[in-house]
Amino acid sequence: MRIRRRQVLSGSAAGAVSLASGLAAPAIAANEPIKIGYLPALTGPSSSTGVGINRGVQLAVEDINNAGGVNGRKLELIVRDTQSDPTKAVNAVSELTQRQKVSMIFGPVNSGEALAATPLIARDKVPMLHPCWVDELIDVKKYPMAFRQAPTNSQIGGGANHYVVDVLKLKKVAVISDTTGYGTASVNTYVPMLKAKGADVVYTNHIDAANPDLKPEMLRMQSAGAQVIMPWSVNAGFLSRILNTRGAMNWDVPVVGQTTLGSGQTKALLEKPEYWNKVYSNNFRKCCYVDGKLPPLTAEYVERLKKAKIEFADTLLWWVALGWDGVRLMADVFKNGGTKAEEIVGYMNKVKDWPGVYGTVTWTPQQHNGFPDSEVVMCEVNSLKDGAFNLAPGYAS
Amino acid sequence: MLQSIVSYGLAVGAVYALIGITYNVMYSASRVFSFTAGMLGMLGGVLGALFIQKMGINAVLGFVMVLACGAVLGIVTELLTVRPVLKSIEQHLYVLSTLAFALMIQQVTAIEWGTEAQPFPVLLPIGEGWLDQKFWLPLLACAVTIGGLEFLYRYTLIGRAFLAIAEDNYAARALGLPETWLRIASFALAGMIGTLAGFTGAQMLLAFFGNQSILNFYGFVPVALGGMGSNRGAVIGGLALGLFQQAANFLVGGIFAAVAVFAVFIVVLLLRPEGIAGASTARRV
Amino acid sequence: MIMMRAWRPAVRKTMTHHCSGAAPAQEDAMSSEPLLQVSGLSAGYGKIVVLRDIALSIGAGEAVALLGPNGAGKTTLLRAMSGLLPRSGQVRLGGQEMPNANPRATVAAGMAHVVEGHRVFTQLTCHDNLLLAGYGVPGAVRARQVDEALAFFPEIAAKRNDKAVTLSGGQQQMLAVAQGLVGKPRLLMLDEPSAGLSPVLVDRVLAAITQLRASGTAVLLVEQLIEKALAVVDRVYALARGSIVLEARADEADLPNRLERAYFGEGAHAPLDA
Amino acid sequence: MTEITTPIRAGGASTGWLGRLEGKLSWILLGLAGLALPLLDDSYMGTIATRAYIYWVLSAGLNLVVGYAGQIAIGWVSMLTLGAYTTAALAAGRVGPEWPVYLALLAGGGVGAVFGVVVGLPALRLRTFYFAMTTLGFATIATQVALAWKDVTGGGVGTPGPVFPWPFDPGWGFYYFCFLLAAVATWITANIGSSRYGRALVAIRDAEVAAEASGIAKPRLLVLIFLLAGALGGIAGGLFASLQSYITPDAFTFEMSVLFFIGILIGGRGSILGPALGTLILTVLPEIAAPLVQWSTFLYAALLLLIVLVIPGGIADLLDYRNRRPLEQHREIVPRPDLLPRVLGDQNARTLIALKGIRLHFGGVKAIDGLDLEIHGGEVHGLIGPNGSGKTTTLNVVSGYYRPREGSLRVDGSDLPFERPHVRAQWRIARTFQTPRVVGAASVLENVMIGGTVHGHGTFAESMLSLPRHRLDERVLREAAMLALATVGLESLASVRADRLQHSELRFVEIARALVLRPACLMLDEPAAGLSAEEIRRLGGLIKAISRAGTAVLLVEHHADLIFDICDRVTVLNLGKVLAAGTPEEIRSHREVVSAYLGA
Repeated sequence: MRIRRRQVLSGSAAGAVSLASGLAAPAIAANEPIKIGYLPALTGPSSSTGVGINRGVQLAVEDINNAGGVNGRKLELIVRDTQSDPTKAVNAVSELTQRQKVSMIFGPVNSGEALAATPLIARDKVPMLHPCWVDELIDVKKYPMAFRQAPTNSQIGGGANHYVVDVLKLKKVAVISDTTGYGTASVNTYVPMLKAKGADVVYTNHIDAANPDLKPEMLRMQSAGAQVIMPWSVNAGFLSRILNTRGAMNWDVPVVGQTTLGSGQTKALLEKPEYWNKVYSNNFRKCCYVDGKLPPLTAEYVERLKKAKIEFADTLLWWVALGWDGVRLMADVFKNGGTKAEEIVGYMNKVKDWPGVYGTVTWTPQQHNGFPDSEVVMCEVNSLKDGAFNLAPGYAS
Repeated sequence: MLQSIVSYGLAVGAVYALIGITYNVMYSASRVFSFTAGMLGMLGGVLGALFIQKMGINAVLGFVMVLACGAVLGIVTELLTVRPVLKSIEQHLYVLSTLAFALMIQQVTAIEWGTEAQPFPVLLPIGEGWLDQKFWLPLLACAVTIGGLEFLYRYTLIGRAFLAIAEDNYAARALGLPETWLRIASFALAGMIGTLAGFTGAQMLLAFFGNQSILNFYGFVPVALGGMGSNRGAVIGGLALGLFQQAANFLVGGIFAAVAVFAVFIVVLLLRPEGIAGASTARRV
Repeated sequence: MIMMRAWRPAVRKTMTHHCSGAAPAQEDAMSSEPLLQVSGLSAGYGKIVVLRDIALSIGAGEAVALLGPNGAGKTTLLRAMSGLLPRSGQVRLGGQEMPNANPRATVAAGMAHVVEGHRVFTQLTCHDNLLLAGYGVPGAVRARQVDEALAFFPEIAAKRNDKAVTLSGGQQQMLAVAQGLVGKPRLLMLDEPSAGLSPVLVDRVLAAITQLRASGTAVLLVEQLIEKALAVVDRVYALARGSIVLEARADEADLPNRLERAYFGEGAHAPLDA
Repeated sequence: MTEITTPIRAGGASTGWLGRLEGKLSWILLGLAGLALPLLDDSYMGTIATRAYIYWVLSAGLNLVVGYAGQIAIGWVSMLTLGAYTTAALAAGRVGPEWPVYLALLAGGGVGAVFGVVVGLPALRLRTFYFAMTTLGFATIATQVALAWKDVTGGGVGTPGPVFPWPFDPGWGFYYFCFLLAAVATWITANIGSSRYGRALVAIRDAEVAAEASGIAKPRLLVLIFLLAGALGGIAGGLFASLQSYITPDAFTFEMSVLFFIGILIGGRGSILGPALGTLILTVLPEIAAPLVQWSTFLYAALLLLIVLVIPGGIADLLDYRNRRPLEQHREIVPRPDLLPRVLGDQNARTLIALKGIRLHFGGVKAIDGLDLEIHGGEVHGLIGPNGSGKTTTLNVVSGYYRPREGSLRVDGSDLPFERPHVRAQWRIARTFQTPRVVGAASVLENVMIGGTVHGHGTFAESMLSLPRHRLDERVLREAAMLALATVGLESLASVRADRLQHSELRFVEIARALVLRPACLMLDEPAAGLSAEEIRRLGGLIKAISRAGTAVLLVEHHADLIFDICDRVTVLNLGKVLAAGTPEEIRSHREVVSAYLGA
């Protein structure tokens, strides 16, 4: 996967189209491309999510431009790879907002970079669309121009907690995470939520993901009487060690948690395929199979992806869908609202039930978290097919 | 729980010990501590997974190829980062030259292999639970290495030549021993031992580019504890470190185990900067 | 100042005289180039030039002592000749040019250098120490040559399987000399073999030189104990201030006085008073 | 007198003036560029420049540790971490009440200073690789603690960085704040670098033993430097936290540490301008070379390797065209002993150094076995004997490198403590070394000035801020050093890098360095080795003149003719004992001495 930074998308077909419309002589300003600042982490230690999302983003931009762009204007994606490094993200923000004068910013994907970039983007008064889940990123007062198309960590945790407590009906829970910002934040948020739901959190810890042996942790969980393990991490190595240790201990306990539990990388690291049984990860209703079938809009999208020969072996459907939705959502905003900051925000504040492949989005002036609780679900990870999973047992179809 | 501490502690300790021996073998021949020790350990896992898992090469052949790559890297280390620095006045710059080389290799690995940990194939599907190969393979490798080194040093002329240049480089040169050649050979040997450590430990540590910095540090602790140049010290220090780390993992858990190891390392260094077998510096003027 | 100036050429004259006297005699005897021929050799450490334009020669089977006060450059000269220290100038052994700064090739060509301070490998056995000295020798011959070297020192032979660290200083020195013999050198260079030894042991070590000479090996001996050295060698060179200041036969009657003058300088008071 | 002083001072001043102009010119240009940058109204450039200034605040301090003191502190990013979290946590009120932001920044500097010393302490005892590992280990601990100590640091979620109020509010205000602090950091580190403290650091790096003999106490000096470097690192951390707007542990990468390090090395060791440029370039470069961004770590590492192997001198060396001008080929050292009274001052009180019953063993070997020796002011005392007879060992006992098992060492009747070599300079005991120990990378003048370190009165803080006492110290010392150089006949080489000198000239540089101390006692260890006959003659004249000016000279020498020419007394050692003592004539005719020399 090689992506040049500041890659400007201009397919030959798109070029021809704009040339043709140029001959039709509309106003020059109206013909300028709309700039979207894009801050994925395409390299560096936690880049697999970014790489997945990027496939959806690139395809969406290509499709929109091929179809003539937005109101005759092409989308121009200004890509700055943050390399999973917050300092790079900070540098990139000032380039995108000040020098490139982008209309909108999509990203960053990773929490460390998103936390650092958001206040700066807000200061420069550029509207932004978040694919990142960290709760702190959305704050209508502090960041009135920031919107989220994805669930928050609270929603993600709420979904998992709901499944553990209400569906599986297990009360004694072990909650662990790695030591990253994402992991620690998750545990800190979810444990009180679990307790509020009446669960008994018998064990909680942050574990260095580089620690090769998780047996001590697992034994402590076991002796604390845990009936279910909820690991919060995006580190496939860490998660697979939990599953491997569970298997080696013959401990028949369900594992419920973050989506990476179901990633191909986690699967590849399992010592035995059956260690993937009784593992339930977060997912999103629109990206899950019900009775072996995806929802119609999603099925159509998967066909489009297959035609474009997008790889699924190492990524997940919802990652690609998230990127795809983000670009299409922004394109709709430009088309219907405009490209000035006030126009964008004004329009976004009124978006209602926008139909995405990844999820339905609704924003109000008071609420910039747009993802509905009802679409946060759990899935059976061992049912992975084409980057998507079966809904976990217990969810009504 | 005790069983887990012991089996796991010894296995990971054996990997640390082997990396410690890697440091020592290079140090004996050149008086250089090389940051490439951890790199070799990391590559042992990555190359093993690449050859056997990805390219589907036969396990035995793959293993030999990994060791060969280690030897080549050892030789390159000597030629590129050690020899030019030893010639210059500021010899301590080897710290930077070897670090730079190790970082370069690490970055290439991160880009070409990826930054995610990847699985290492099960080579010998015998034994379950505590008898799993991931526990005994590093110990076996450690035993074979220390036995092999003992054999080399005791029963072969070239081994005794290694000991000779380690003890008195000047006298060895005066006797006509091929010092340069022996230094290259020792770096090649260290390369093989380092990759052996990574290869046999990769079931536990996975094929992961980030293992480099971990092994660099945890492999050096046994050297600092056992006294530089002492392979037996490194083995004892490595196994002790593995057990200590594992015990700390159980008792305090999480990231505090790492902090505990660092704290012990620094305290021991401050109290006994020369290691246990160290001698005080003689006249300076 | 005048006397100082006068003094230096005077030494050179002595030297020239002896060289021109001795060299033809040797040529007559051997009718070819001597075993070792050093000419125009200069060497030093970094910027410090220790040796300037050294010339000397040693015949086959001849024992020669290299004398001189501290700091004159004797050890430096041996190092430069054996390649442990880079040099400029020529060193020829048996008509063949010795490579610069390559001790391994020098040893292989038949020039062995036993360095100062009985530096044997203390963690190895005596036997292993000697085997290492024969590193360049084919394996089949090596064991035999080690035995032959041990034959010179029965007390070492008796301890051949002990670690060298258990040896006394004198025994370590014998072991070091024996190391020099393993490769059957044509020229053996010994750097202060007597240092730190008791008189009895000094005699034992130096006696080996007589034996060697008898067996046809040439010896270059650096020694502080001049009288003992003179007893076992044919000829002496004296080195002072980085140059050869004297060359003489060992049995010359006036030698001690000449050496004294060569070391201290005859015009010692001259420089400031002038 | 005036005739003598004028050329000497002119020579010293002209190089200094030229050098200062060159240095200042670059700084003025850099400063103007920095001040004018906001005119471009490109806040992207502003962000990058602000980042470069912040990194430089840290690197300016680290430069003293790495470039001057030669300590390989690889993990200095830990100071950035500490400062960032301290400032952020205090300003956000995570510990106690909310602190005013500027006060919180100061606290960040304070925490950095404390931990700078804690991390630096091992450098006093550990060799290079161990120290490098220790700093790396500490950097890891700092990150681990930041992750674990959630109440203060926010753990992995992090914490918002401080926002500085007007006039240094985010944007160009903050830009100017960082610019100002970078300028201050540059100014104080440059002051230190060019002070006796900076010279002492370089001396410790390249000639530790000579530094000690000149009265430089390594532990104290290094602690001060680590304190300063830690404080600057901590302040840089506070600024960094503000620039980042939000800090998480993953912002403090090892790659950053490597970047600081390369910036300094690429700039050149012992320079301020070079590392400043290096840091600037390395911060800006990745922004320009965008397609290579994925390979940046690789390129940094390759650059590091290249610098170490190919251009160890860095940019500073490339800019230093003055030292590439060829030197005159046939130089002659013409000492001017007539200047000695001015160099040495009034030496009416003739010092007497007395060693009594000194015994010293190395393992089982008796190196000195009951030695009595008296060295008188105004005399040259020769010490001769075969190798291993204990001559240099005797020197080292007086210099404080060895503690004898028995015996006493008195200077004018009061006990001189054994060991503690760095106090010798306070007793005005100076020495030279068998192989000259000079700082090759420093100028001849600076080398000589090292010898006068103990005559300075200004404190570290005064030097840092270039207060009057510091400037007076510098002027006096510079003049004294020029005078000493003129005395040994090397004033024309004052501004030349010492490693370009010939061996014989280095011997005289060492003597000049010793003279700057105005020694009551001067010990010379084989000063004639490697000199030509003519040079030895001149050396003899100089040594004799030094003694006649009142200094006690102890001369260890193999050149017998020199000994017999200039010594007033000669002591002959053999096997650690006095074999004979007397006038040169007595010794010259002493049979035992002759035979000891001849080994009969």
